[in-house]
Amino acid sequence: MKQEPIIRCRKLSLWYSKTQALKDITIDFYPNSVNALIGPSGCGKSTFIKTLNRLNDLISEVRTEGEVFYRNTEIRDPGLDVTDLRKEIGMVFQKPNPFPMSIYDNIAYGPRTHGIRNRSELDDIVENALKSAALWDETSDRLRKSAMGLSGGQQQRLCIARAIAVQPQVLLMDEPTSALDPISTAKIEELLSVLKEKFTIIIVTHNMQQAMRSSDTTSFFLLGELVESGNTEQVFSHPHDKRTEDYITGRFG
Amino acid sequence: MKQEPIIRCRKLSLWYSKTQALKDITIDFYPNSVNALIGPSGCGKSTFIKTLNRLNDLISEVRTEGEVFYRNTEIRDPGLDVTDLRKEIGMVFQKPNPFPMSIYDNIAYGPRTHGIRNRSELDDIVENALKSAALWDETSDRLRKSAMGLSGGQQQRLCIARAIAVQPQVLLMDEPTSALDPISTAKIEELLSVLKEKFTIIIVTHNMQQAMRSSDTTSFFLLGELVESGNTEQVFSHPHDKRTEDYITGRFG
Amino acid sequence: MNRRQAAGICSRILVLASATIVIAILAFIICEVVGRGAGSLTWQLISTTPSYLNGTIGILPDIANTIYLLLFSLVLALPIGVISAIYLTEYAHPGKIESCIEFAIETLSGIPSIIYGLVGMLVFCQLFNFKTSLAAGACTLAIMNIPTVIRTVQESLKTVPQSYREGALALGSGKGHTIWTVVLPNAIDGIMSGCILSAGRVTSESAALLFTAGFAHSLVPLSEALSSPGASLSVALYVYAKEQGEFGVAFAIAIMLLIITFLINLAAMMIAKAKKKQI
Amino acid sequence: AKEKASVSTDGSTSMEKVIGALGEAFMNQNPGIKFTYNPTGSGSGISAVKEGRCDIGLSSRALNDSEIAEGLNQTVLAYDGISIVVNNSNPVTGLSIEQLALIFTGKIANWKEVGGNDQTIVVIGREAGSGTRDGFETITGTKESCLYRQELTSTGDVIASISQNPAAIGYASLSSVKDTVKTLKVDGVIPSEQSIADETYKIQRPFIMVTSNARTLSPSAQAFFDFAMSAGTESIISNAGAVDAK
Amino acid sequence: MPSSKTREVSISALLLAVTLVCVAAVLLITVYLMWAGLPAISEIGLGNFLLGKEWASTSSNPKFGILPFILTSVYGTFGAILIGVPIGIGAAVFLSKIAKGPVKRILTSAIDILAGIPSVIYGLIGMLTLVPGIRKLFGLPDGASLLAAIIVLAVMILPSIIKLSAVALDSVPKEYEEASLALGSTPMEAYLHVSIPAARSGIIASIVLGIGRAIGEAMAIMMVSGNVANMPSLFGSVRFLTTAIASEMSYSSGLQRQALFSIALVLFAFIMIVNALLHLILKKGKKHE
Ligand SMILES: Nc1ncnc2c1ncn2[C@@H]1O[C@H](COP(=O)(O)OP(=O)(O)OP(=O)(O)O)[C@@H](O)[C@H]1O
Ligand SMILES: Nc1ncnc2c1ncn2[C@@H]1O[C@H](COP(=O)(O)OP(=O)(O)OP(=O)(O)O)[C@@H](O)[C@H]1O
Ligand SMILES: [Mg+2]
Ligand SMILES: [Mg+2]
Repeated sequence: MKQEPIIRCRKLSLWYSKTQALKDITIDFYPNSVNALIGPSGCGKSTFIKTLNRLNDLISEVRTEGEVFYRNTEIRDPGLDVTDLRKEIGMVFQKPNPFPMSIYDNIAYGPRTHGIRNRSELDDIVENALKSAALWDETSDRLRKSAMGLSGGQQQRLCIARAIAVQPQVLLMDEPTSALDPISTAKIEELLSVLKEKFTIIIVTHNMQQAMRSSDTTSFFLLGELVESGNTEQVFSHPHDKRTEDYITGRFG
Repeated sequence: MKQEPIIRCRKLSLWYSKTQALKDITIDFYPNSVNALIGPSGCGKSTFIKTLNRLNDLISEVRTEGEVFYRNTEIRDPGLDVTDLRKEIGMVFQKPNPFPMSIYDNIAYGPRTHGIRNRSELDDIVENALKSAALWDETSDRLRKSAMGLSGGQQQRLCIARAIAVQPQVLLMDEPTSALDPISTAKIEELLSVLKEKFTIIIVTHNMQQAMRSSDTTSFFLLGELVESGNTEQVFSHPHDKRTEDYITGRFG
Repeated sequence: MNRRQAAGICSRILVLASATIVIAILAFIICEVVGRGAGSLTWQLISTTPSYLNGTIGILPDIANTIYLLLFSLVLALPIGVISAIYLTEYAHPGKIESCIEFAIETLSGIPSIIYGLVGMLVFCQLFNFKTSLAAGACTLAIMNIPTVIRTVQESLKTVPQSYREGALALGSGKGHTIWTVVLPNAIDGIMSGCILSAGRVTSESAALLFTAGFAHSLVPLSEALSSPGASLSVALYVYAKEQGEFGVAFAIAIMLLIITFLINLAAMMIAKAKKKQI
Repeated sequence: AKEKASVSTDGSTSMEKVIGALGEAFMNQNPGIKFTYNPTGSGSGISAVKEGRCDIGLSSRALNDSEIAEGLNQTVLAYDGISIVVNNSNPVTGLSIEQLALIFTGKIANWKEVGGNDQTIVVIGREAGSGTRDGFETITGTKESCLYRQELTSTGDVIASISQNPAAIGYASLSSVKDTVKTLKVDGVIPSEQSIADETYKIQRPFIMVTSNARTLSPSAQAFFDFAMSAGTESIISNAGAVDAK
Repeated sequence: MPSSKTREVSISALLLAVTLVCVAAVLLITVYLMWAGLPAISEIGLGNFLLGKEWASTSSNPKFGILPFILTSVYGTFGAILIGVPIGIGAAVFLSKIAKGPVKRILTSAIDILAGIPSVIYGLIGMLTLVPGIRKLFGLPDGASLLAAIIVLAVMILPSIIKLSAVALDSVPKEYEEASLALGSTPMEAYLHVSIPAARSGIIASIVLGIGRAIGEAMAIMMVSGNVANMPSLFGSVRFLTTAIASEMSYSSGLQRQALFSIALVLFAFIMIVNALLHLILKKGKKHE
């Protein structure tokens, strides 16, 4: 493999109080790739990506073991400044969740939080982020209108733009299209291939076709275990594991 | 076609206040068959089957057009006694919804509502319904216990038994297995082939494999339209419509 | 330390201080009340009627009056409140009449008790000729409590899963039957918390009762209670503190009222817990 | 059901002790009669009699001419002394009626002018309509010219406020004054049963029973009326802190 | 037997009839207050009544101007809001977002108990501790004042502000906070910049409700405000609309009594305005969702 991994995960286990949700996950993610995580409901995909930006901290009684590195930073380090980490590792959620404010304020929220107050600087950031998320054309004339007035697909792209605006290195996406119609889904899948030029993308999806179409690597989770992980084409055409095969042929899930 | 259809639907359209959710649906259902309805989320499957037992009445601002006949009764007739209709056309929902009462009382609820008070008669009905739903062996010794203590799969079979207990002619099922584990799903799929000897079954499902495995006919809905409807084998092997093909091969949804 | 961290610490302190103030206020009130009243809270006080001849004070009649007021006002407010809640959540479609009713309920719950007292006096004491009596007080309190009952029962009706209703309707059960057999049994908690909250209001109310139920301290049997004037515990507290300067007695009553408030909250919490378990 | 014979009285809050004690004694003698007293205030007591809402009205001030013209009758039951009270820490022990008038109208504003500490005087009184206030202002000739710092609605409040404030002065019914505050001599006389009865203590007012000419009293109400006015009730009235008028 | 349809319709009509009791009650209250309150206003004259600066109801040349009461009520309410709202919102943020486990339970019960304490107790404690406290703290001859009333009112409206604001904050979708955190904000920044603005309408509703409570309170402030019909000043003795009614009602007669009902009518008008405001806010909030 050509480069250093940007995220390196070794024997990561996670418990919600007593139940174990992740079991000895070992996996690497490389820069400028789209990495799909698949698996049936409840297998721990969301749990896994939320450990990468420490959003699991919100839940009391979460305990982890193992090692997770972002470049040279141990993500699990209790002394780590999580706000810095989250600046580097952005996230887009399953349900589009724009803030109930204007489109402009949504995008500017992150930069403002990180101390950018200069008006023209913010204007630039907003414009660039919206352009990167392929939303500029649709919204440039209504930046001051509430983001709640956008369609679901637009809202989701807004959330992507919002995440981009703080210039992260990694973008986590938790089923970003599962609440969207086919056309919006296609638009976002298109976007992925553009975004990966700048970011590393880790995307959870229920839709096998989506994983096949748009990812470079695919990892299959089952009951908290990482069953199989590798090049997408290879995983779908020649799965090593019987359980992977059963899942991708729709025998369960 | 050997028999008279039991449900006959002609150019049925439906609006939620201003948005049209069903467009000119024309379809027949024949007795003693299992009929699968498939389609992506939001395409109107639930809306369609809820018009068949007038459960859409619960929502104000619903307006329908067209004709829907159950045998010789116009279902849309505002003067129709819906309680009679619903006695003939039972329904099972996506999430198991037993009442918070004993197993016995759950099953006896329908018959009691329709005036049966005699104790031994009720006992018989409960026993037969539970047997038909393949639940008798698991529950015969705990009929007086709360139904909420059953597992998800058992609860769903209880709901089937509860629907059967009023001796309907048609059974509507809205994604009855989507909240269940694979084993419970298999049990209920098994049940379908037994139940169709007595009832006409209309089942909504997200799971293409399920439709293939257990239905006689399949109808594909998209954005409120009935795109294609016919013999299950034929729909899956030689879909007439490009959109059907796209959907069943997982190109969207 | 940069500006962002400073702002973070400041807001944290402010929020924490606010919460502390709330606890401190309660602690202060409890200490004051208990400190000033504990000495006077004797069994004799609770179990006797006052005597002017002997110069002794007893609050037994006031306790009895409070219970009478509770009973009478609930008997009136409960059925009306529950029925209204059922109508509003289960039957009403958004329309002119409904928004009228909604507005009326909000208005009723916002009217200050002194106005209830005045109108209660005009309507119940004078127009209906109940005189100054527990009946007039109870009627006034009932109207005050109807919005509370409606709202709590409505809340509870809303938490009854829609799937129960759908399940029953899909079996061919009529709407009324569905509500009676499936919905209401699952809203018992709301009805009970409605009762409890009303009870809280009845025990703590004073302004509305002064003008309608008066403040006599004589012990009457249930059969005559409706037509007699009488002070509830809160009114007695007011009278003993203000008219007679008997602060010890007043604070002793205050201790009792605090205990009642505490018990009422405990009961409401237990009901909420039981409901949570059930779901 | 047959109603129990009853007497209802309604009115002055200052008369609570006197009338409560009389009522209790009356009921002890006549177990068949129910006595009720509704302490609503002199004004409401008077209008209650007028409107027939009670048998006997109670007032701690004499009826005025228009009320008598409306057909109401008054019978003096007892006299009540109005004590002038100050905080226990106040060194002043007595004032003259003139000094009182000057203090309550704001012309004397500091305690040192009447031999006390250098403190602004805080004048505390009762609300308009109160019988105690009416009595006090009438006797000191300060009607409508008093400048109060607080107008409280009950005797208890007045006493409590004065006990909390070293600079306060106020008035309250003799029967309600306890040792939480200090009673002043007025013109050198301390209020007592003796000094009220012989009228050497000037600030006093009548407790009256009001009846209506338009209605005759019911037998039970008449019985109470007679009982209250009988000679045997002297000790009851004086135990309640008032001075018998008979 | 009637068809199920007619049965359902008649049940619905029956229930509606009972529900209309609320509407009837509001109408009754309105009509009676007008009936009792209008005569005096017409006799005194609306201008003299509302704008008159002097209230001397029992003097031989009676004056019935209630401007002092109106202003006192307005200032008192405003002051209580000024003190109560920041503390209330702060405590609501703590309760809804930060407190967990036993701390949350204790705080919740504390708020419930504060809400349930009879107002007479607040008044009593205010009279015995707050009033002397103010006197000593500010070196005044007497502590019974508008300030004392404001503090008592602020404490009394705290529970309802906290409870309603906390409910509004609770119902802010968790996704907003998650999104904010995922962008690298601290939790506190998420609450201040996202949760509170998102819960705006609920919080404003709680404030308006607090205003209603404060305007309507009588028993507690009567004991701490000195109760003289002065034009309001922070350290002066003042009388509110409510206390004006409560203090004279029992001794009143004739025009004085009617005027007291007129004050009640004015108070009612204030409350109706506040209610209408609340109604609008809640309705707008619902539309926003
Ligand atoms: N806050 C929590 N507390 C306790 N258990 C949790 C919590 N969140 C998730 N779990 C459990 O952890 C397991 C993994 O959940 P997770 O949400 O990661 O699954 P998922 O793969 O994302 O599923 P889906 O596809 O439905 O989103 C599940 O069994 C779930 O019940
Ligand atoms: N009560 C309602 N009011 C307004 N629109 C509604 C209502 N219920 C459903 N709809 C809309 O009607 C359309 C069809 O919804 P329906 O629930 O029938 O879809 P579905 O095919 O059952 O989807 P799913 O697979 O997610 O259950 C959707 O666009 C939905 O948003
Ligand atoms: Mg997930
Ligand atoms: Mg559906």
